[in-house]
Amino acid sequence: MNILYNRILGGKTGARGLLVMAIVLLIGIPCALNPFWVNLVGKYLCFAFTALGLALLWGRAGILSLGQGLFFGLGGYCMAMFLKLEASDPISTKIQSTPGIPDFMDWNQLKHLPALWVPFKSLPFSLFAVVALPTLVAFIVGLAMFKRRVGGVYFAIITQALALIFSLGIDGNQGYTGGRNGITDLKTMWGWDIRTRHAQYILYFATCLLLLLSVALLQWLLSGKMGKMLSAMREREDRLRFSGYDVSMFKIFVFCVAAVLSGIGGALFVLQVGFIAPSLVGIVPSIEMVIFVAIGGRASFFGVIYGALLVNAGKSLLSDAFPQAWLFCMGGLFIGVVMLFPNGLAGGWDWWCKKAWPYLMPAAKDRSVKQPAAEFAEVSTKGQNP
Amino acid sequence: MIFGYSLSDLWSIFVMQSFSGLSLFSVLLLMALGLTIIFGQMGVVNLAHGEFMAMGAYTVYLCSTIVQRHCPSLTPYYFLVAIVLAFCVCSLFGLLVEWSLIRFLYKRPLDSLLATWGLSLILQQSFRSIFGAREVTPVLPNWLMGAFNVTSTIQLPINGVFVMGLTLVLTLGIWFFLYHSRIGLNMRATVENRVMSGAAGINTKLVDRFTFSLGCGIAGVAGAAFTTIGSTGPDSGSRYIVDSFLVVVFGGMTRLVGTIVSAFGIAQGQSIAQFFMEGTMGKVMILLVVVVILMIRPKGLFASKIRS
Amino acid sequence: MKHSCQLNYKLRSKLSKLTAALTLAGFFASGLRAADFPTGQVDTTGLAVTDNTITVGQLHSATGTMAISEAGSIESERLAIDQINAEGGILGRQIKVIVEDGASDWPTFAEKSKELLEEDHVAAVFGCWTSASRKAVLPIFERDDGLLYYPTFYEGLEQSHDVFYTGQEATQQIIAGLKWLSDTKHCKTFYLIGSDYIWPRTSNKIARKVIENDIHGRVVGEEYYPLGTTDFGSLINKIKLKKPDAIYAIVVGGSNVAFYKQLHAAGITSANWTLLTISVTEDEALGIGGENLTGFYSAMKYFQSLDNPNNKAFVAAFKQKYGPNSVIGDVTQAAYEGPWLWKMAVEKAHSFDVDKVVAASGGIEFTNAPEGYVRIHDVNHHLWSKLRIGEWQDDGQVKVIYESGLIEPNPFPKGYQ
Amino acid sequence: MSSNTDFLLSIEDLTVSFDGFKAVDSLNLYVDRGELRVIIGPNGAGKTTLLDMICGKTRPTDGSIKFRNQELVGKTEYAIVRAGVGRKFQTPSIYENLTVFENLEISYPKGHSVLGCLMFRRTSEIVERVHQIAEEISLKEFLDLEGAFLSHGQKQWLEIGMLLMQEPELIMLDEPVAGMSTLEREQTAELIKRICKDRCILVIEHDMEFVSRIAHKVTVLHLGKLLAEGTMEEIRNNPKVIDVYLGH
Repeated sequence: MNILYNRILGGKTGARGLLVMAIVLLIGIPCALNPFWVNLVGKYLCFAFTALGLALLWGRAGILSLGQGLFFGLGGYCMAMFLKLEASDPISTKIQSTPGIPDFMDWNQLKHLPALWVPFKSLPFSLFAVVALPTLVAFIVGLAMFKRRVGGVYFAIITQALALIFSLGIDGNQGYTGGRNGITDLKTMWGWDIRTRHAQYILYFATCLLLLLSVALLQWLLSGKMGKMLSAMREREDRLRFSGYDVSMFKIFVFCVAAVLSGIGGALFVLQVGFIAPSLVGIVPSIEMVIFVAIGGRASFFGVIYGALLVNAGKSLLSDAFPQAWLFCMGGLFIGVVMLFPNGLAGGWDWWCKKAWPYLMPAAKDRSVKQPAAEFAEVSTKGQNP
Repeated sequence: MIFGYSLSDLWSIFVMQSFSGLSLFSVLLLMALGLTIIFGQMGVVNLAHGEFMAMGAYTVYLCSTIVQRHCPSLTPYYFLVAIVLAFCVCSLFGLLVEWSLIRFLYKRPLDSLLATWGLSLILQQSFRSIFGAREVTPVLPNWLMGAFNVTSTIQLPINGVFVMGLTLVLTLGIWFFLYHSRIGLNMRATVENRVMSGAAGINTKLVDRFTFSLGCGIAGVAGAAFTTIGSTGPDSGSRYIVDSFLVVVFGGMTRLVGTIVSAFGIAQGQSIAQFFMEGTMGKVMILLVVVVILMIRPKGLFASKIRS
Repeated sequence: MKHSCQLNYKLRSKLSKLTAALTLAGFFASGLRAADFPTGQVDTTGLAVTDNTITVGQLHSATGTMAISEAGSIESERLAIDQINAEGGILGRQIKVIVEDGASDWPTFAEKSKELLEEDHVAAVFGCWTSASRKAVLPIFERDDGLLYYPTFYEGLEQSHDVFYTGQEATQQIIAGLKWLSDTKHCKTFYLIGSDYIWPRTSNKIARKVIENDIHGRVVGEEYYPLGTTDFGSLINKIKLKKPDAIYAIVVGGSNVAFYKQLHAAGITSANWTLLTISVTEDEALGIGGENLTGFYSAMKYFQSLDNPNNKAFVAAFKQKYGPNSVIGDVTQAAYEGPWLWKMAVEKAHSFDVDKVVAASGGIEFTNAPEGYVRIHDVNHHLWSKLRIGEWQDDGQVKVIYESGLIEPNPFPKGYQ
Repeated sequence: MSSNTDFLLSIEDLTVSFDGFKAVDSLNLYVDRGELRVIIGPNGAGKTTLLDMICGKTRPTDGSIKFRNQELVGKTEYAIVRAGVGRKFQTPSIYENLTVFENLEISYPKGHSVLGCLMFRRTSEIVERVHQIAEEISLKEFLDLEGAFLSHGQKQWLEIGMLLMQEPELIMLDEPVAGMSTLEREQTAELIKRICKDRCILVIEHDMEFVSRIAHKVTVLHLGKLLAEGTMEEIRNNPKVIDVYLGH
């Protein structure tokens, strides 16, 4: 029981954070917002999965990937392929010259379903692929890069190039991938209409639960030796190597975990939004995912989720009111956070708990000293510097 | 006769194909030069590099507009002045950026990468607000248009030749500057050992600032030169950036010769691939090859082996 | 709030049913007064209709890469709406517009369209430009039963209960143009070039069928380049090697300028080559520069230089509102038709309800269209329209040198797929 | 290439060149079990490069390094460590964000794979060992202190302690007393002598007084080559060494 509390819920602060987040996501948002906004928040939460992975990868392990969109896309496309096949039954596609295949294949004169698509007729396989494919790709990329000690800026740029190749590759093979338009018009999953309001609520709650589960999982991962390992790795990679660790394997592991989280986020995105397109997996979305993390506080799991929510909500609201201002705002946020608040929201919260609150409320001092948001405090960015 | 084409046909295609490879090479090199200097000398990844190029291009556009409005008779000459002006504008702006932003982030390369991305977003939107979303092209002097007719079948576009010449001049200039001038010596010394250089009386902060602004200025010249090839829009910069980075990373990032060789390799590869394949797949192929090679040789083609 | 309004409408609807039924029949399409069309009657599905206003949405990219292309559509739709309002509105109601920015990003388009339909309950949406954005919003319009007027010429292969396509579908734009090339220019070999996405690819597929089956010519090359490509050196060399009678180009966006500049520099000019494009309107010509296009041909349903009274009035109104230097391309004109076609359908249906508007739309004629005359197809929601071939002049305008008869829209062309 | 020997560490014909510059040039070096060998030499003699090659950080151009008759050249760093070689860096290199206890614990040779790390449990055996080592390096009172708050000398000791956790047979120390006070130097000398008992130690040091206190045998490197080898006394009187050290 104690182990459960300490390792999975992350002790007092972790448990409290989880509880607050659960209340906000599961009760607060569905009660306070109308269905349209709940669906939007659901969409933001899909990006929060990627942000969570980046918090682990960048915040905790010090590896910045600018290509997480690749994994988001892999997960998303796996899911979308299944849904598209289900939506393309021979009856609803009878207008096509080859009924029973997705519409864009028909437009591209494909006469048969490509072999690559065939396994995606099965839901279990597709769900397996949502997890397995990002892992596999991350493993191969990680093996090639980390074993040769590619890191830092090189890694960031090469992952960015990978995201570009992936989106160009999808663009260039539209008979097989739907090209620039992406895979659209997804309707049902095993006969269950995902477009109804009812379904969207269910998907929203499923997303929230999965997200909370992922946070707990990450907390468990890092509660033991692994957490110290990553902290040590960020700080003195060489030392660790000369303590007999194969550091690259740890990096690969972390990269794979981040990739899986991204993939799951992508799959949930497809379920909630109903389509996927290369514009969601290229360079720009990949780097936008990094800003969620930077704003939320790169090392804090809760921080990055709130970061993803806030930035996306800001984008939706601001771009309505002042379409021109959004890019200025986004750019300013990037610069401001990096220059002034490297620990983002979480850093601010930490400062509030540790310094401002006890200062303002001397009476509360005794309590607050014991319970600063340790999950924020644990990692500072000073270790980032190579 | 081969495949129904006469030998002279094939010969002229070969010549023109080599020319287009070379011309792409100079374009890539021009894009990458400023970036190499900044990255190689300072270790700063400037993701706003593309926007500096766009800024150079817009400078030319502005000059062109002014000349058209006030003294159209100067049209044949203004372009050369505009290039110099583009250099000045961009390097001044680079100076400002270094002073206000980059100098705080020297020890955090990943953060400088993010901050410059933020800068690029702001610049993009500024271009859009100032010049409009529409792509613009300056009115070019007539001597830049058209082609040299070498033979009746071989035509070499003048703008391509111009860009090549500019690249050559610029590359030689930078080479001379880095390896045969006092400031260049200081710059190289700072790269080798910052602390020592500081101790030896080199103002390393000044060197950094100068390097950054030089790199930005070169980006501006590149942007100005590209107005002869394509148009300029607010998001032109983001189109250049990935190509430039691949060239620089592929070349090993630190050395001029590496960048030159890698630009040459990528340009020839892409140009040949696109001749024998369809455009998109040619591009994807060359990107894949570069990334695979980078995975085998992560430090690029020309990384120098140094004693750690 | 909205729900209570809806109840109110329903109540009123019952009360006024009898009187309305008696008075409606005798009305013409102009000078309608709102009082004669009780709100509860013209809206039975909870749309944003009041006694004085009707709200519609406008969904284009005001920012991002597509902003350049979509600006014209935004402007002309506004112009049409303003003109309609000045004439007294629709069913006596002034049109209010909610403008949303799709930001050149397909997911944003989906999000914003959802907002327009589910939050704002707009009666119609004028918007989208790229196929990708239309594909992204289409499921939402179908699910929420919205109404979209889509202005761009596009690849066809689509027909939705909830969308009207005011631009041409591919066969309308392609077949007549290629036949003209074959008949008057005697072109038999073609080189097909496109940006790499669905519209150029699908269009070229249709073009290939036309070339091979109808005019018995030959395609000597077919190539696609990623959007944003600025290096066409290799392509130009291949064209020179293959020496086609005609180049058929569907290059779009930023690549356009580089493509035509490089053609020009490489000596491929109208002096000894024939080039027909279906992707260059006056908007694009502005960026490309007239000198790089001179003598090449574009196939469109509309050019700014069309000589008819409707167009003269339209161009004058447009320039008065947006400045004397503004240019008007094909899509801009098609976007202008959207609000007018909607107005006519609503007035025919005496209702804003989407299903009734759709049902009333078939066969509607728009005789005041700048392009001359168009008619909504009885079944497939596209427009009957003509095709014109324009020859580019130095000043970035065209001389119209050919005009076809009215062409029936055929989004699912048999034999061309 | 080279034959098996009784030596714990035998280095033969070792050469490395950086862009033509030979930092270490056909070096032969044999170290016995239980020996404490000090390597000295002027700056640029190739001392640190030598250690780099033994522990796998730098790959030699030529030659062989055998540890317990096992070839080390070509092995990865972690494999060399697992074979029983430990190394301390010139500047103290500890994990400043972790406590002294965690610093030592992480160096314990268990749970080094990803899976092992996830399954790792802090057993009483480990706790006991950490306490024992902490005692050895006189940091027992500081177990819960974060590494960042230790003094420079304590950091050096901690790093030595981290090596000891691995129970290596060969320990390499790069300038272990640099920046230490006289008292700390004495303590360090005692520490090194103590831990030398059941293993062999390679030390690089400049401080001759310290060297003479600990060294069993001294090797002098100059321009990547072996200049002299012998007891401290022999080295002191070696004219070549005097020439190198005083000749400039």
